[in-house]
Formats: sequence, C-alpha cells, structure tokens
Amino acid sequence: MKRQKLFSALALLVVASLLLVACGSPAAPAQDTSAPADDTGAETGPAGDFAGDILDAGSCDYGGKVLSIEAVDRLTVQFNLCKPDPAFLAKIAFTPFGIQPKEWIASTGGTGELLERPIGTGPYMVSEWVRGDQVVFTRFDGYWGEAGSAQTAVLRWATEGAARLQELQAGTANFVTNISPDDYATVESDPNLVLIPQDNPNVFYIGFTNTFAPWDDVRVRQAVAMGIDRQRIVDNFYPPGSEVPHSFTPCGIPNGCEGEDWYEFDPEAARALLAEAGFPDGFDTSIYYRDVFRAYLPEPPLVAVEIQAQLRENLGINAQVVPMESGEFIELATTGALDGIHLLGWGADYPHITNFLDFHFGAGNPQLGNAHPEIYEVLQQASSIGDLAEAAPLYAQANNAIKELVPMVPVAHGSVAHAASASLGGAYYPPFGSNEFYRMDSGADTLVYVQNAEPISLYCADETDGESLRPCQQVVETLLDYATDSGDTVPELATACTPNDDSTVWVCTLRDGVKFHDGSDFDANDVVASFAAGLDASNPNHVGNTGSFDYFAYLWDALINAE
Amino acid sequence: MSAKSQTSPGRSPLIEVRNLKKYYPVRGGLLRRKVADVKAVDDVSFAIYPGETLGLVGESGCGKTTVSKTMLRLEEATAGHIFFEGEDVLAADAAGMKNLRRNMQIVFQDPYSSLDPRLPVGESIAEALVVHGIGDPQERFERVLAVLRKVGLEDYHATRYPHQFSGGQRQRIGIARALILDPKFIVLDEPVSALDVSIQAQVLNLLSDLQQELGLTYLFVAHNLAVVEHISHRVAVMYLGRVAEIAPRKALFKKPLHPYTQALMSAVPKKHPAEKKERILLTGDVPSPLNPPTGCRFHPRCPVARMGHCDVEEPQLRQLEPEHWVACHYAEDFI
Amino acid sequence: MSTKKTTTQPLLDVQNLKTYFYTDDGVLTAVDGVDFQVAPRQVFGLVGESGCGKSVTSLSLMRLVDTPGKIVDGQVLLQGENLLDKTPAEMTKVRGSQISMIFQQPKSSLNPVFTIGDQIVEVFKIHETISEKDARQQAVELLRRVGIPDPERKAQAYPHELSGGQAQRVMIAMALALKPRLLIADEPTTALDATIQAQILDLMQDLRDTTDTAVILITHDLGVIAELADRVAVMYAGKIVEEGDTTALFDKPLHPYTQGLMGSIPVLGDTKERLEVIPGNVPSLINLQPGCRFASRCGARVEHNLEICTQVEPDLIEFDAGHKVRCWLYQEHAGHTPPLKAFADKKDRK
Amino acid sequence: MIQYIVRRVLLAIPVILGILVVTFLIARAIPGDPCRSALGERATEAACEAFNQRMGLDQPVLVQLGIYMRQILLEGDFGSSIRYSRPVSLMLIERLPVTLELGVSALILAVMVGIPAGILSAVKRNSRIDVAAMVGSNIGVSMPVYWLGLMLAYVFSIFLKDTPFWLPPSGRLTAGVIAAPFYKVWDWQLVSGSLGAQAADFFSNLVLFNSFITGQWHVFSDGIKHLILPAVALSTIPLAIIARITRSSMLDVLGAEYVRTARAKGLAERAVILKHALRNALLPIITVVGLQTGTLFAGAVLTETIFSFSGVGRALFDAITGRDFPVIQAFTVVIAVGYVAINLIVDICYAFIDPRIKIE
Amino acid sequence: MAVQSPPVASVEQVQDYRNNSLLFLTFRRLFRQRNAQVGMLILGFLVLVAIFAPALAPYDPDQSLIGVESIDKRAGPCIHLLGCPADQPEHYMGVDGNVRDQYSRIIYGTRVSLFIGFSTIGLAVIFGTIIGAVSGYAGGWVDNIIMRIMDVILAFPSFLLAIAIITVLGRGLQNALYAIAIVNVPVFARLVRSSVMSLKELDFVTASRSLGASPLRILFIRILPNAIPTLIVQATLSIGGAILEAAALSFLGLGAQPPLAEWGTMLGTERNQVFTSPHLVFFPGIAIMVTVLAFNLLGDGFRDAMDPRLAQLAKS
Repeated sequence: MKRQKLFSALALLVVASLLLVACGSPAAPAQDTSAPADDTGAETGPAGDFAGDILDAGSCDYGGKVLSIEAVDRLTVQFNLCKPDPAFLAKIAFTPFGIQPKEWIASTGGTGELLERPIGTGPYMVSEWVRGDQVVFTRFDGYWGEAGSAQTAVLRWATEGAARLQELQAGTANFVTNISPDDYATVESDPNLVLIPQDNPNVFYIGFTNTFAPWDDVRVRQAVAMGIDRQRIVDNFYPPGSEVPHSFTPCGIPNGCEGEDWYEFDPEAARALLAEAGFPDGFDTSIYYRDVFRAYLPEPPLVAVEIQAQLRENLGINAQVVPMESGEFIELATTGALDGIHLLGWGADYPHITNFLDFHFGAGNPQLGNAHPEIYEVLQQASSIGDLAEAAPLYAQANNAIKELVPMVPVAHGSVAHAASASLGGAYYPPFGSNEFYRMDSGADTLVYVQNAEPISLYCADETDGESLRPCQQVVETLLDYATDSGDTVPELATACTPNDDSTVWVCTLRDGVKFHDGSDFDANDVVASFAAGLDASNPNHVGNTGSFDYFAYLWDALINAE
Repeated sequence: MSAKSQTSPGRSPLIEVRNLKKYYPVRGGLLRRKVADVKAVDDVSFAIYPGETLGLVGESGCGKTTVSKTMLRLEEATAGHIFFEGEDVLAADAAGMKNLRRNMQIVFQDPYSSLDPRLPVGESIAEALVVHGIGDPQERFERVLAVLRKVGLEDYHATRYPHQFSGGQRQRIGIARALILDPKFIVLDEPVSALDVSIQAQVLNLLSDLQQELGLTYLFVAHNLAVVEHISHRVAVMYLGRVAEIAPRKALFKKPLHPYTQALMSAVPKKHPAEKKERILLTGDVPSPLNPPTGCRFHPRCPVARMGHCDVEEPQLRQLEPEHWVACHYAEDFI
Repeated sequence: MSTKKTTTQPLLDVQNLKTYFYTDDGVLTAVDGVDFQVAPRQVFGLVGESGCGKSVTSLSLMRLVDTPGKIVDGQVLLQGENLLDKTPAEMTKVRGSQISMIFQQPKSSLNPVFTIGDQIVEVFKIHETISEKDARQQAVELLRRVGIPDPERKAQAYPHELSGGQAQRVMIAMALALKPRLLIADEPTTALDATIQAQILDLMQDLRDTTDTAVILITHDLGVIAELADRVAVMYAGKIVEEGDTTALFDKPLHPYTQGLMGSIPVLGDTKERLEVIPGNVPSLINLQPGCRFASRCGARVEHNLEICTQVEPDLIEFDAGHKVRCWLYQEHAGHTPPLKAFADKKDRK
Repeated sequence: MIQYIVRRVLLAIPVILGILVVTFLIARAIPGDPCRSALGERATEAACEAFNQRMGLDQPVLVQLGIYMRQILLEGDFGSSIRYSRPVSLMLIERLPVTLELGVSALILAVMVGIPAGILSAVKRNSRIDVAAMVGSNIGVSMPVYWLGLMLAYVFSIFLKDTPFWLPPSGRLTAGVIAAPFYKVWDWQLVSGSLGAQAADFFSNLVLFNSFITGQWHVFSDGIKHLILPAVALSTIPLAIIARITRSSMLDVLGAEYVRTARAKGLAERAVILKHALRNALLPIITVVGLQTGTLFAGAVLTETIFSFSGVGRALFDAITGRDFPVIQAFTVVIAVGYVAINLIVDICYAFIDPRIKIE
Repeated sequence: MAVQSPPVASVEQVQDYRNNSLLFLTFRRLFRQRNAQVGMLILGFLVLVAIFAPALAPYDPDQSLIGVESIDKRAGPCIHLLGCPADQPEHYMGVDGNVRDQYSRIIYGTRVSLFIGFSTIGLAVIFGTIIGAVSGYAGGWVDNIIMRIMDVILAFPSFLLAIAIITVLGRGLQNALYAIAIVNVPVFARLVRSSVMSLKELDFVTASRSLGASPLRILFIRILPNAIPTLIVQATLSIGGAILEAAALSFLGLGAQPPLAEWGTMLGTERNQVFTSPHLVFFPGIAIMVTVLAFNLLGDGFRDAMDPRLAQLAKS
C-alpha cells in the first residue's frame, strides 16, 4: 500500500521531469539569430499565404472598447473599436500590451516559464532571475534597433530609499529609482551623482468608500476635505516641486484643472460641518495604507501619521493607522472593502485626463463606493469627444461635481526624482513608462539598476506594479513607445498607426525584419495573440500570475468573454 | 511460614507488618514497557510491641527505608498487610488514614530538606495541628512551644527559620514536629546518620528520654550497627529486600546466627588500636535488587554457602532460640 | 601495631598552616595555624567533626584549595622542600608522583566520560615517558593489585559501571600508580557500606604493610583511626587540639573534646544507658570569640571554673612524650596550677 | 546506543506530527475563507470549489488534517505561493541555501568565539577578562539584532567608507557577480525537474560552497564580504548565550570532584581544563548550541530584512506581510522540523560524549 | 497561623523573625550582587521615568512640531550645553520624520516597554504555573499529554511562533502581547513542573503528607511557594526577552502601531534613515538595550542570590 504510493509518486516525478525537459528546451535563449527562418512557414511565405488571426468580441455588448483585432496581413494589424478612444495611441504604447511570440505564449499556456522568462523583441533578454536577489539581462544582439552598450544589465532592488542611495554612492549601482525627499540635497551636493527628476503627472489622495458610515454623509467627507492642511503635508513630506492640487487631475494634463479650485484649509468650518453631520466630538476610524514608496507618496508612514494627527487635532477624529501589505491593500482598497479612509494615489499611465478621472470616478469602480452619476455621466459624455477645447466645459463640470461630492480628497501632486552616477551616459527618465537600459551607457560591460522592489512576475500583461513593468519593458516591446521627454508616442514595433475618420478603426503597420529573442520572426499574428491572451477571458492562455489582467480590463473598459 | 507466628505470645504488637512487598517497575526497550521489577521489599514481616524500639539495620539498597515509608503509606505497598492496633493501614480509606496518621509519625534522615525553608519552624511544627483542625491559633502556638521545650529548644526558636539552625537543632525540630500530635508510633529513618558524632549523641539521648517519658514506640532505621545496638530493644537485619535475622538486641549482638549479620558486625572498625579483631571479609558488592540471586540471596557472598542447596532453596525465617529468628539453612551451625 | 618513631627527618613537616576563606559574610578561618609532622611510612590520622578544617588541611597540602579559599601563611615541607614556594608548574610535578590523594566520594571523583583504564594510564603519561602499551599493562596490573576482578575488562569500563567500593579501589590504584611518598586519604571509607568499608580498610592495611608510602588519613571515625593510624591528631575548629601516638591517645585522651568525642560514640558490644554528650554546637569559624575555641562547650572549664579559657588561647604543648594537647587544664599560667586530676578521672577508660 | 538513537528518533516523530497539526490549525484559524486566502480574493466560484475539493475542505476536519499530512509527508507537496504562483518547494530550493549559509556562519562564529570566551572567563574567574567578557555577553543578549545590524551597516558602509574595512551593507553578492552552478561548470547532464537536478540547484544556491568547489574565487570573496556583517549581527545573541553557558558549565565542572582528582594526579592546568573539564562541560553547551539554532532562525527574519538577504527569513516575512499562507505554512513547517532535527542531532551527540547515556 | 501572635515575641524577636526569612536573606544577597545592583539601579530609574514621564518629557510624544517650531523633520540632536546654537529649539535626541521630539517619545516608550514586559510574562507565569503544577503533581498520562503539547510548542523557534500567532490574531500591540505570552507559557510550565516534581520528593513535603495534609494543600502551600524563587529568576530573565521580542515584532510592523511611542516601532519606521539620520535608529535601540540589560542583570543577580551552591560556599 505504502510502497504503491511511493511508486506512483516516483512515476509522477519522472513524468513531470520529462515534461519539464520537453517544455523547457526552447527556453534556452537561442543566441544564434541565423536560425532557419522557415520554422513557421505560414508566417514567412509571401503575403498571400499569410493566415491572419483575429480576436473578435462578436459585438460591443460586453461593455468594452474593443470589437476586434485582426491580422490583416503579415505586417498589418487592424483594431476595430466600439467607440472612439482619444487615448488609443497612448494606451497601446503601454508595457502590459507588449508583444510576445504567439507560439511561445501557446507553449507555456500562460503560466510557468512565461512568468519568468518573457521572450520579446527588446534590446535585452532575461538571462537569469536569481529570486530575491537580482534579474540579469544579456544584450540581444539581434535587436532591430540601436543596441545597448552594456553586455549585461542587472536589475536589483532595495526597499529602503537610503539603501538604494547607498548603493549608488558606493559605486555598486549606476542608476537608482526614487530618491527619498530628504536625500535630494545629498545627491545634488555630490559631484559623483546626478539627480534625474521625472515629470510624471500624479496625484495622492485620501479615499473614502461611501458605502461605509460615516463616509456615506457628504458633510463628513467635506469636513475632511476642509480639515486637512494639505499645504503643510506637501511642505513637510514631499520633495521640492510638489504641488497642492487644484483638482484631482494635475494641471499638466490637458483639461486637468478646469473648474473651481479645491477647498481652502478651514478647520472651523470643517468642525461645524462635522457637528452638523452629528459628530461634534469626532469619531473613531482607521487610516489604511501600504508602505510602498511611490512618486505620489514618498513616505507613506509619515504622511499616515501626519494625517492621523491632523484628523485628531483639527476634527477630533480618532484614527488608527493600519499599514497593510501592498497587494492586500490594493485588493481591498480597489474593491471598496476598506471601512476607513485609505491613502492611495495614481501616476499617469498615459497623458490623458481619462486616465485619471474615468478610471477613478467611472460607473464601474467600487473603490470609492457608489459612483456618483453627477460625475460619471459627464465623464462618459466627455470621453468620446476628441477635441480638447470642446471637452473642456464638461471636465470643468466634472471637476466641480467632484469638489461638491468629495469622493476623495486630493492631497498632493508629488514630484519625484531618481539618481544616477554622473558617469552614466544618457541618464534620463521619461514622464511615462520606465527608462530603458539600452539608452544608457555605464561605460562598462555591466549596467546596474536598482529599483524599489522585486518584480512579481515578468509576464506583464497580468502585472500592474512598476517594479514588474520596468524589467518587462527592457525585454518586450509594444507597438508604440513613449517619447523620452514627453507624453507623445513614437513608433516602436509599429511604424505607424492611423485612425479612420471617427477614430473607431486603427490600422497599424508593423516593422519588418524584427526578430524575437528565440529567433522567430515578428508578425501580425503575434500582436493578435498577445492581445488575445490578455483581453479574452476565455482564451486558454488567459492565466498569468493572478489571472486578473487589470490593465486590459481597465484601459479597454472590460474583458471579452468575462463571466 | 506465616508471619503471624513471629509475634510473641502474651504480648500484642502495636504494629505488625505481614508479608509486605514493594516492587518498582523497571521500564525499558523502545516503548518503555515494564520489563522487570526491582524487588525493593520482598515478603517482609515483623512486629513491634508498645514501648519498644525495633532497630532495622542493613546496607544501602536493602529496602529498609522503603519498609518505613510503606508503613506510613508514603509509598503504596505492592502487597501485604500492616496492622496498627489491629487496623489494616494499607486498607484504610482517606478518612481512616488521616486518623491513623495522628498516631504514626516519621523523622527523616536529612535535617536540611525536612523543613520547609520558607517557614518559621513554629509554623512547620504547627502544620499538623492545622491539618487536623486542632485548637485555635493561640492554643496551637502554646502546644508548639510546649513541644519545642520538650525537645530541648527555647520558645523563641519558634519564630526562627530552618537555615538559622544547626543540623542537630533541626533534627530536634523534626522530632518536635513528629511529636506534636502525640503519636504512639514514630518511624525514625536514619535520624542521626547525617549528624556529627557529638551531636548524634545528643539526639540519641533525646530519643531515649522521650520514649521513656511518653511511652513511644519506635522503628529505628539505620545502617550503623553500634547506634542500632545502643538504642534498640530488638533488631531486624535486612539484606536485599528480605529480613535475614530478627532477635532481641542482646541475643543478636552476642550470638548472631546469620552469616551476613556476623560479617556486618565484624566489619565494624576496632574501638581501640590494641584490640585484636578477626574479620569476616565478604567478597564483592551487594547484588542489584533488580536481579537478585536465586535461592538464598546472600549465597554468592556467603562464606558458608553450600552450592546445590543455598543457591536453589530460599531459606525462610526460623525461630532457633526464643524470639531469635533467622533465615539461613545452616544457622544451627552457629548456635 | 608498630609505632615508628620519628627520629629521622620527617617526610612532611607542616608548620603554622593557615587557610582562610574570604566569603561575603567575612573571613572564615578554616585552618588556623596547624603544625604536624609525618614520618616516612607512617600512617598519620587526622580526626575531627565536619567543618573542623581537616579536609581543607589536606587540600592545602596539595595546594588544591579553591577560591574563595586561600593559603595565607605557613610552610609545607616535603622532605625539606616548601611546597608553598613552588610555582604552579613545579607543583603539578609533585602532585600524583610524590603526593597523591583519594577522596570521600570515589564515584564522583572519577571523570565520568573516560574509562578507568584511560584515567590510570593518564597518571603514567603525565609523569613518565612510557609507551601507551606499557602504561595500559601497568594500569591493569594495578587494578589487579587493588583487587578488581577481571581487570583487563574492567579497564574498559566507565566509572558509572562500577560500584562504590570498586571505584574507591580504582582511586587507590591511581593514587599509588607512581609509588608516591605520601598518600592523603580524605575520608576514604565514609561513603561506603559497612561490608565494603571493611574491604577497603583491609586493602589499605595491606598496602600500608607492603608499600613505602606514608599516609595522612583523614576521617571523622575514630574506629578507622584505631584500625589504621600510627599517630593521630584531633582537630577542632581549625586547630589541632591534641596529638599523639594512636595507642596513647586512645588510652589516655587528654583534651576534654577528645574525651567527649570518645564518650559520645556508641560502641558495638558496649551498651550503656546514656551516651556522654558534648553540649552545644561547633562555633562558627567566622567572627571567632577570643580564647579556647572549645571553651563554650567545655564541661571541664565549668567544673574547674577556669576563666582564662574564654580569654586566652592555649598553646599546643607536649604533655607526655610525643603526646601534645592544647588545653589550659594542662598548662601553667598566671596563678594557676593545672588541674591534672581532670585527666586522671578519665584515665581508665578503654 | 543504537537503541537510544532509535528511541530519540521515534520520540521526534510525534513532535513533528504535532508541528504539522499546529501549522494546520494555524492555517485553519486564520480568519476568512481558506480558498480565498489561498487563491486570492478574485478566485472564481468554480476555482474555489475545485480547490476545496482538492484540499478536501468539504470534508470533516480530521480528514482534512489527514490530507494535509499526506501531501507534505508522502508527496512532499507544500502547495504554491499565492503571490508568485510558484511551488513553495521551488522557493525553498532558492531560499533555504541562503539562510543556511548565513546561519551556519553565524553559528560557527558564535561557537568559535563564545566557547573560548566562556572558558577563559571561567578559568580566570572574577578577573578583568571575566568581567569584560560577562559585561560584553550581557550587553550582547540585550541588544536588538536588527539594531545591531543597522549600526554595523552604518559603521562599515558609511563611517568606514573609502577604507579597507568597508563592507557592503546589503545583498548576497555584488550586482552582476554570478556564480556558474557547479553542475554547469562540470558539465553534468541533469534531467531538469528531477530530484537530482533539484538537489544540484539547492547546492549550487549555496553561494560560498558552489564558488569554492568550482574555484570561482572572485565570487567566493564577494560572498564572504557580503556575509560578514549579517553573520556578525546574527551571531551576537547566540555568541553571548554560548559564552555564558560555557562559563557557568565550566564553573560547575571545575568545582567537580573529578577535576580535583585530575589536578591531584598532577595534570597541568591546561590539560585539566581542556581535557577533563571541557569534555564534561560540553553537554549543557551543545544543548544550548542546539537551542540557539532557533534563535538563529528567528534572527534570520530580522537580519535578512536589514541586509536584503533573500533567505527563508526574508521570504517568510514577506509572506506574512503579504498573507501568502501556503508559504507561511510551508516555511514554518520546514523551519520547525529543521529545528527538531538539529535538537535530535544534539541528543545523539550526547550519546557520543557521555558514556552514561548508553545505559539510560 | 499560630505564630502571628506569639506571646513571647518582643520587638526584637519580631524583627528577628522578619529579618531572617529566606526571602529577606535572598534580598540581602541580591543587594550585594554587583550585577543586581546595576540592574536594580537601571530598573529603578526606568520605573521612575515611566511614572514621571509627563513631567520629564518636554513635549507631547505624539505632537507634531510642524508649525510649532521651525525645525526640519529628522533634525539631529540639539543640546544647547553642547554647543548647539541657542536660537535653535533644543531636542536632546533630535526629532523624527513626523517632527516629533524623539526624547519625549523615548521617555514615554519606557511605559510601553515595561508594560509589555510585565504583562506578557505575568500572563505566561500564571498560565505556565497552572499547567506545570497540574502536570507535575498529577503525573501519569495527564503529565504526558501536557508535556507533549509543550514540546510541540517549543519545537518552534519562539519568535517565529509568535509571528505565526500574529498572522492568526492580526497585527497590533495587544495581539503581539498575547503571542509573546503564549510562546513563553511552555517555559514556565516546564520550569514549574520540574520544580514541583523535585520538591514533591523532598522530605518536608513528605512530612506534610505524613501529617495527612490534602494534595491541594501540599501543592499550594508546600510546593508552589518554594518554586517561586526559580520562577522569579526565570520571569525576570524572560521579561528582558519579551521586551526584545515585542520590539522586534513592532520593528517588523506586526506589534505596536503608530503613533504609539514604542521603541521597536520607532526603530522600524525610521530604519531606512539609518544612513542619513542615524540618531533616529540609535536612540531607540539604546533604550531597548538598556531596559533589557536591566532585567537580564537583575535576573542574573536573582539567580546568583538564590543559588544554593553560593550560599553553601559562604557557609563552609
């Protein structure tokens, strides 16, 4: 009996290892780019032989924006949208929509090696992920563009801002992300270091879920809005260049701060409102946050305690500070499960106001409780208007409604800066996305880059955190890319994407001669397959790490075939 | 042979031990199962008469202390009977036992561990009264003082702590504690062996005085033959859990009938350098009670043992002379 | 008993030995000015009750007193050489080869983690250049000599596998391995059962007769002294109060303490109704009163109304030939004749 | 002897079962739906049902316990991490070697310094050395490990920057320094995923061991450099405790009668201490050394956090803050069982040091 | 009991009675111990600090000084006596990231740490004693089962078990206290059990039995009080350990939560700043160390004072 079990366990082990061997073999990074090009005959034949794949939602009833994505020919992809999307170009430049080989996605089934060893067309390929320690990249010599200067790029991480800076000072790193506000002066005064500010529009806000008492009372929310001295927070806990918000969206985003200015700090009026709402002596609540450095919130524990102190002093509200693990916090906060207030923020994925307002105040987002029709109806109306000036009055109306209803309190637009050693050539940081290793020259064989945390997985279609997106961006490319100094998009895997008249059909022309790290050729079917795995919930490869594919769901409004 | 017959006609014993056995299980093997017994006390019988002192003597491990503890039910016996004034101690229930305990007390060997170090000795002595619900605090205190005076201590000693006393004084306190309930019978378990010789004499004299004054009955357990001879009226010699010989003091010391008793007596050092002493030297050590020799337990060391008899048949206690009992097949040779 | 007269130079000459313990409660004068001599081949008995300083004396001779104890004064001359002047390294050469020692608790005096064979072999190895094989052979021979049955096998045994008597035999074997000039036996039989004690006493008697080793025998048991010792010193509270040849001392104890001690011991075959008693307790050796240390318990002092006893400490004087005593009863002092009668009363005891 | 060892091993079995029961109970006691805590909040109903069936959650608790035990004991299946969607056993292969190297070097440090210090202290009782050692060890046991770690990092990476004493404040290796696994260096053909390959992975993840046997000296020295500060920080408390127990155990033994006998034999003091006394004093010392491995495991959580070491301690902490229950459960089981195993080894060592054990 | 009204007692005798109890002697020895002296000195100081915290602390420990004083967050120590310019506000230990006076927070932290130490070990002692006493006195299968359970608890490194318990109970100071108390229970259970088992065999306990005293009386009046000294020693030493463990839990964010001035939390929240503002890490660490040291020294002192070997050494 026991022996039988042992045998079956052993047999299973053997089978499993055989399977792994079989699946694992293509994983070996194929260095030689001269691999026979006809390994996938269909793709290499003349255009006439090309069998184009299609991702088809069938109809627009499922609520999303994508009707279908079609590989028209080997180098042409057509996106058919349900409604016009002014931010389409900005969206497809976003890293989660990176392209991996169709066969590779299929062979992994959306799990396993796919999460550890993405295969893209980028300038670097993953050579090893030493868990808990570093991700090592090797230069991809078959890259279609300008190759990186370092043979090896190393991505490490340190949670502590001081530890990162320390690495830079010690010369063991070339570039580190997110300098603590306190360290700006240190970096600026050190001739060996340079400060690299990042111009990323963002907002830090205090969120309430209005399905919980007392946040269901607008007067309470207004009281908090008036009772928090935002200037004091920005002055003391944010680096120079940070601003007290005029409204939720930073003014740098077109139409961002149309409408009235936010409330003045007025604790007396706030207390009066609170008393009116039935809480003359305040009440007990909790402040939830995650202790993760973000551009919009560089020192979460300090700000949490500061807000705690302000609530107590200005409003008599007794709040308990509850730090949570990042993932858990995001999960509970975004599903509207937190009964107290939560400290969260938003950094722009692409430079469009919809990325701020529609995401947060749209009808479907449970994070802040029941959505307000006064806001989301206006937003829906505005979001299909392509012309900025035409949409401006609507956004003013929306911003005013937000101020009136206070679904949250915008506290700060944070300024953020990274640092590099002065000897790092081409050090930069784009406003959107991450900087790319190949653009920087360490002057040595190795480039070391230190970020805040370890990536969760390297299949970024299913990841949302910047720490995972950054390594992905080195490896996997998107159809378009963000410019290094603005929110504009520039060609990457697509040489151009052109809309039809009402912006509902986009045709992208793909770059020819691009090869993946495994030596296979890049074509339109890879684009369709990559989108399909993320966007189509019924796709067999729609698995990933968590299986939630958030950015597909949020940026394209909904997943196809979702239950 | 029935133990009953060891009692003398005409006298009724205060306490009588009959066929007492005390086995300790020995555990071994992987599962700690019982694999054998240590037969610490194996079929021991004797009687003690009112007002007398029975000396119980033997080397370490012979079971003498186990006998004394079992008699007070400080250890539960494996088998046998102990009659105190006709009542079976081993069969008594909790209430009966509590009653019996008023009449049976014990004095321990180690005067240092026999008193609660935390308590003033007065409280230690008074505990018996508290447990038995005798008197009010004032009465109890007076009884404590009375008994302290009786053992040769002063009133103020009642409020002192054990560590403030010398060994001899502590042993007096131990005796006082045993006396406070006015018992009839006291077990003295090696009461002087931890004491210096000059102190030992004080305590031995005290014990004699108390016996005469209060009509006490003693079981005096000791390994020192001279001390036992000094204080006892009758003496029982134990070897490996059994009684080898039991007799009145004079008879025993004048003419020991068991070869072991003889060896024991000859082992006592000379009392004067000039004394000539023929010594019976026993070979080897006392065997382990876990695995006692067959037949007569003494036979491997016995100078007169005859193979084929002594190593096969276990000798029973026989009365060879008046009140002189001996468990040896060849005891007649020594008469 | 052969009394060897100490006409030649003594083997060991102890002069004014003082060993004090520096405790939290004060200075404890454990050994306070002890003098005695041991002749070659002599068995010298040191007798007294616990705490009288006899064991500390023996450890002082070996210079094995542990902190907080300290030898503060005196000389220990072994064949004229003062052991107290030796460096620790020199002292280790003396120990085991010239003076060796056995203890009261034989089982705990053997190291539990080594076989007894190893422990005996070690003695040879410390002091002699000898091959492992020879040393082992000699060890087995020694074990046989002290009466260990099947010595080859027993040499492989660990101490916990021995009985107390066997362990003491091993200790004796170890102590005599290098034929030392002096053996210090500290209560060698006290922890043993009566029949085993007899065996060990017999062994020691045998060894006394067959070796050249002198013995200092420390015990509280006058019987053991009577068995073995040629000469005996009685200690009380850190001082020697009486010293003499064994027969003389047993015949004619002089000091009231010695007399009391002898009277307080029950003797086999010599029953009496009451034992003689020395009243009171041994005084604390911290904060000693002036005068004779026995004064507070001394019946003779009361009887003779000697006030000096509580004021001045008497010297150890030679009363008879070779029989010394430390008592005012036997000494002349200001306006007082010693009441010799006191001892005459006791003269007949035997 | 054999019987003693077998008995010790048998006695460890109920303890290990007890550990499994406790971790099982802890997992059950965690508030919330076990499915949702294992698969994440967004798990679908169907997935949950499948999960419940697989884990036997629809069955009585005792059956569940049986399933849990079978999975771990017979199948070696510790489940998968929620956060990383990878088998926990894989994480163990990556993480355990790091902690092992850290723990073993800390232990070696503690033993190599603690025992001599304790002996010296005992031998020179009440001397200045003794007082200094005991004051030091008192401070050592009172010091928060993480604080010491931070202070060491500050001193050696900031204060001593630009001196030869500079040491890196974090990480297992300098960025970009990677050791080729020995099986690749030696060109072993391993069936990936097989037990052998897993074992090879495990051993190649022992950075120092791997770089040492393959002669990758730059990696080795880099590894040592990174190990010094965390190992020193981690060893402080065990070192202090070992020094103290050594001292008191030596004092006990030095007062023992057999030591007096050894001295009376004429044995030189050094031999008395190192041969007769130490061997006996070793018993309580190795017990404490065994128990201190527990302190090391616990300290590893803190030390690895401070020094960004990717060992089990750090992973466990991440799992706890991330509520990654399968990881918490598995790592706790592994650490506790490892702890039991070490103490079992200590027990067995007893038998070799102390002959009295054999007749137990 | 009787001697409470001794008719012979004169004033001196009552004095004598009190002054010679074992407890008194132990304390007298304790007061002579160098270790204990230092420990008591520090502990006494800490207790005073805890009691008079409001008087000693120049600031409210939770009050942010933003807008109250012109001082940067995480400003270093400023002591006027040591040359800090008089126009700068004085902060002996600097201010923290929320611009709170660290000196005041350290002072208030004394209260928290002492409370943690005493409450956790108090709980552990109570439950450990009950369990150990039952186990030791009952013996047999009861003992067996209880001790096997304790073995299993002890099979976990205690800090890890504490962490595991917190994952069940949730974060927070109170839960951390429970966790630490739980992991300490087996220590005391075992200690009490072994004391009970050895005391049970002592003659004075046997004497009690021979008097007919009930088992409960023997357990509670004879045995347990005599186990107290070893309990005190272990408890004192454990308090240090408990404070250390609680601080470590707080350091990891599992224990005390802000804004409570707990040293471990203070250390934990500012640990990233060790390279830039070392004072924020240095002082809380020192505070923990000194407090734990006090208990450890006192525990050592207790142990030495109660050590019968030393007592004997002093006698003979």
